[in-house]
Amino acid sequence: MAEAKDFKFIGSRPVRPDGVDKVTGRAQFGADLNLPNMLYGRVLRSPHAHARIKRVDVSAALAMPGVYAAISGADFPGAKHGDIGGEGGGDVADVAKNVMARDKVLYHGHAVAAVAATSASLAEAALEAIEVEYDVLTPVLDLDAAMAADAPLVNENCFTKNLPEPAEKPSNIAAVMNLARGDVDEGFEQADVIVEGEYRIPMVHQGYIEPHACTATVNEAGQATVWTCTQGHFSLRSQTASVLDMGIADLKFIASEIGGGFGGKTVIYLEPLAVLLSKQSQRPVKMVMSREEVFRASGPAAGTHCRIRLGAKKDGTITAATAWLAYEAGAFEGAPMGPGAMCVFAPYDLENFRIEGFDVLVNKPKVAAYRAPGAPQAAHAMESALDELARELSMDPIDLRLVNAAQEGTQAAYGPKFPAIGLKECLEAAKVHPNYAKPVPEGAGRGVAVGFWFNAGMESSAEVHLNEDGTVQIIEGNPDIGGSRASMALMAAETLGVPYENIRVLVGDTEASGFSAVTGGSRTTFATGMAVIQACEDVIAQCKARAAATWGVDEDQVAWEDGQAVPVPGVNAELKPLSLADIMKNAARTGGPILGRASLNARGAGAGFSVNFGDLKVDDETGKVDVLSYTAVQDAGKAIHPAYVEGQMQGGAVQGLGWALNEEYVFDADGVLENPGFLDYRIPVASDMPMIDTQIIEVPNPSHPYGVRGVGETPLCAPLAVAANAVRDATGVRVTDLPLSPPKVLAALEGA
Amino acid sequence: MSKLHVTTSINGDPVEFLTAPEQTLVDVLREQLDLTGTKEGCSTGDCGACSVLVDGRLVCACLVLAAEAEGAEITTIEGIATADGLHPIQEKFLEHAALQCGICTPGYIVATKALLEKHPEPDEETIRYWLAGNLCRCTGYDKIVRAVQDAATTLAHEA
Amino acid sequence: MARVVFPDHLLSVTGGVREVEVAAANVRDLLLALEAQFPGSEETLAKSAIAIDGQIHQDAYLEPIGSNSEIFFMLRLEGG
Amino acid sequence: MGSFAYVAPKTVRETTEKLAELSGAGTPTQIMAGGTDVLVQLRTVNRAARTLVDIKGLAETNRLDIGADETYIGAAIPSAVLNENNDLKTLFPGLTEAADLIGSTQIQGRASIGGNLCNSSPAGDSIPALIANGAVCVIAGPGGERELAVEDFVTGVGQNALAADELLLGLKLPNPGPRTGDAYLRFIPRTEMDIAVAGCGVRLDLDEAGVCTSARVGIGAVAPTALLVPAAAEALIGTKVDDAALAAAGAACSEAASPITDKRGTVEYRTKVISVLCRRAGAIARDRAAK
Repeated sequence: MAEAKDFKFIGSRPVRPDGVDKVTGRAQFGADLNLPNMLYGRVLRSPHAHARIKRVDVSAALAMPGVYAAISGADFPGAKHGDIGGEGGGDVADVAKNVMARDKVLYHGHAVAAVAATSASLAEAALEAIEVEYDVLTPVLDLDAAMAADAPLVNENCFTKNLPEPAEKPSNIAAVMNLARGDVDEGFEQADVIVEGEYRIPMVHQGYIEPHACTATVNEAGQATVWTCTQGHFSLRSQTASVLDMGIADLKFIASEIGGGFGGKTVIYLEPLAVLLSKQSQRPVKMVMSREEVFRASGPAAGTHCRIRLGAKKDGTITAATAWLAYEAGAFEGAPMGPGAMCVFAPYDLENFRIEGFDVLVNKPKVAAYRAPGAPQAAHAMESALDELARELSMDPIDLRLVNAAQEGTQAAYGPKFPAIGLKECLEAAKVHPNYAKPVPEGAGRGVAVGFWFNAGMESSAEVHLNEDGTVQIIEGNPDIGGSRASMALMAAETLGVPYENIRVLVGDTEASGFSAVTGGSRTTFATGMAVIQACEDVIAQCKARAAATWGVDEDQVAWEDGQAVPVPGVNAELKPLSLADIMKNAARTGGPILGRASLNARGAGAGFSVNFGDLKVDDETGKVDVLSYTAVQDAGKAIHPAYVEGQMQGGAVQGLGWALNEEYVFDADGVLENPGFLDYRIPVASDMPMIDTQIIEVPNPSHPYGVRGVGETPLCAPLAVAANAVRDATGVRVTDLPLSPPKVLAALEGA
Repeated sequence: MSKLHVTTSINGDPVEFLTAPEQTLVDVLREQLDLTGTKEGCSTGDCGACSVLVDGRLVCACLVLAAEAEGAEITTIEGIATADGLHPIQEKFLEHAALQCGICTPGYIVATKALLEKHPEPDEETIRYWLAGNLCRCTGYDKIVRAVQDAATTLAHEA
Repeated sequence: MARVVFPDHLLSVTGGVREVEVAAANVRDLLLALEAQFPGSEETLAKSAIAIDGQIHQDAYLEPIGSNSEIFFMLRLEGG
Repeated sequence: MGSFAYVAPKTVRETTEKLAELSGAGTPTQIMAGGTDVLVQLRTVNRAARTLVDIKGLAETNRLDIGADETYIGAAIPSAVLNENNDLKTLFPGLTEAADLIGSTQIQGRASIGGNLCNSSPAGDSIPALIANGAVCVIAGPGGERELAVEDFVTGVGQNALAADELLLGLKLPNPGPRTGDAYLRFIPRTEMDIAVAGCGVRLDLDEAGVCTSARVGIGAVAPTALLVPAAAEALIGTKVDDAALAAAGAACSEAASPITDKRGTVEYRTKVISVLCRRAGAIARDRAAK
């Protein structure tokens, strides 16, 4: 248990060890690699949202001058079933068919063929020479329509999983899920007040500024090296190996710096194509998605249709709660309805509840994770309903949540009892926060909401090498999206007791570092940090042994304090303490280089709670919503580098506000995305936002040496409902659907 | 398709290159001159990751034809730091953790340099509207604005 | 005897049984015991996440189980 | 597929001759100034090869001339440059505001009013403001120059009155009187970076008693082209431009609008918001005139 001792390095705000390269333009991102003899790859994408492929002929393209490779679905090994491994989500066959269509195209933009040529323009021209014959089918685009019994089928062999009786008829509902406890009807009987709400959210995108990009080169022995911008090069390597039926040893994945991912870069899109094109041409192949391709054909977040019903006593105690949560999966099953169903009531101590989740196929891109996948949509519904409940009971929204808040020992809605968690502390802190005391400005409204995510553990490896002068090199396998190299160096400095400036951190490729799961699931600082700490402890053990050898004493007579080996009290006091530098000076004679290592499957990831509130103003003549102020309170367990914890809270808040106010996929009747660009897919710009005030709460996670909880995903969960509740407070009208776009808000105001 | 010969200056060094008429400046910088510090997020002038200075004027390199660089003075992120170290703007972005993934940072630093040359002590609104063309998805903009304010104060003292 | 609870979506492998009591020293023994009681269940249960007295484990195998532990099988979690 | 070419003539004569030669040979041609519309379209909706004729090198397209009663603005001057000219901003606050709204700082470093007008998008921000200010287009062709009122310049979505061998040199605007005010407002969902859902430019003159003696109202993004709305002007003339008059002018704008529903806005929404913008822009123009 991390006693609340004051730390020497942890909690400080040093400059990140990789910072200089990022502010000078030297840092290499996915598209920054140019190799001699390199070809440029381009993908031919389906012009139909739903069609059978009758024939694909790339021969004319291959015959064009400057074109050295051309592939289609036929060039891929037969896709076999089984879990894809890593976090790609879903079945190998599905991921393989999403990387390149085989018998059917299932969304507009679905990859059908690809070429590699000596220039991008030649490759573009070659795409036009590829002949494809389609048998166009009716697309299924609307979530509710897709769930209807007679809906056209996205996949004729999709039978709903987890039904009490095996399904006889194929359906677009790929899976259902139920969680229940107690007697809901009884609970509603006892309720003094009942509120209900129905909420719809369209498909949105993570919006990372760097398009997917990779370069692959395959040598004559069939060994491939792939540079790619990814959240997890190990996971992408195993996915590529499955899809191409290659041995993992023949695939070396090098993670470039990554220009944002938020869950969307945990899945393969271009990598297998680049490897095949390079194998066919025996030349390096670089593939970079255009922004339009990123919107049409990467992994957006699921659109949803949710219904919530809550019953409560006059004192606010919730006696019954039901949730009906339908999630778009896109072209292949795998919508995050499971996590969504497990999160919807998780922050609350409920006796009687029933949750139904639906994973529904539609002819849209296959969804991928987006920061606490499934939770923001569910939280928007629940926290909006809670806001209405607070109004019915004329209770302060924070007080209503305090009455029902989960705490240590609460039986979570998703099953187990909670260990130590910080929701109540966050609610109490928000209640007394100076911004909460400030009056709501004229014409504005205030919204409050709670966010929750489980946070993941999973596998990590780390090595800590001592250089000859006692400085420290960390090697670990997690791409650094949000400053994690700095956190690793801080945890190593704290454990070893040596200055942060003496520590360098390398994100090793798949040949240089041990296996590590993705940078995602808010796990990196928690799990990889734990491996770095254990590797440092391994180094300390070896240093103590070296000191014992140097002093001629037993190892247990040596202690480690403030970065030095010191004799334990009672042992010969004049022995001079030995620093890392001293020990390394003598290392050759006492046993050679010193290298600590650790690999683990991190246990005990601590749940992350947040409470957000914000004041938003509505122009009642145009329906436009402006954010005046925003405050995020979140439990980080222990903030290793507070600036980057604040950064996660601020970035998540603004992504959430963008999701709430302006972001949506607009499809036409044929399933073609109408706004595949940053002009009309409107993410917040600098002038849209106020400063985002943050307060970090620290309820230590007992399972981490320094009390760390993941912080990366919880920030996205609350803002959607904060915006919806603030607009309700400002206008007196509840707009249940997102985004709260000016036309929708104005129509609601005029309808009221 | 005959290429055009362009003579220009990049970060103070004379540079010559051949370009196709429709090729953009960002394309030539990144794919021919290996100046990959200028990033490409959208190629339609909506994200600002490819911000450069052309004759001191802040522009998107994806919306400038490489041919238009003829006789111009181009400044890219690679030209901001000098032999005696990082520019104060670069230092403040690091100090304030005003970047997380860093893909937007080169564009932000060039845009901030242009801002502070025109508005030495900008208020928050001026900073946010000037930088509205630089999209960032990780930070939520808060620490970027604070880093720019701090850089302005530092530069004002040095001036 | 530890109390073991199955969520709805796993009832198909336990023949509709929602809760059982099982004596097991660790997860490995638990899965073997459940396989004996519900033939064919091991493959699915081994892939599920499992919470032991509040701690969620993705790939549990050797984790100890107390005499009155509370065990919940759960959906495998992913992150973004 | 033909191939791309890029030419940067130095004089008007050289340009019109080149345009005539290219159009005579049937070579697809596109004039560009800042290129912030041209290059985006080149990458997305219209990738066909063509000869790009860059007119940024001509004196006439870069000349900014504030005369006694008339101002000439070169077609290729970037809006950032216009907004650094304080005299221009004092004379035409509405027009320079419109220019300042076109895209980001980076876009304004290149984008010109002439380019915005020649792109002839229904939602072009400068066009309603140019119409309100009674701008006149100065067009050069092989046969010499001609002039055309800006409200007649745009003829359809993405179409204008330029012949294949003509180019827009610049715009002439009558200078404001002592008690003239102009303003431009647009509606966008964010605070920056969007294409106008609706836009309205108002210019009016007041007499000493604050009564409106003349007015011009231009609206954008609510019809295939930006429109001059005489009825809105009449609703202001003879009044003190009070709320009632502004409301009538707003209603006239809604009446004149024939918007579409697209990913940026619905018919109902645009019809409502154009009247709000007219009211608000009219009030700003009135206050500027009264100053």
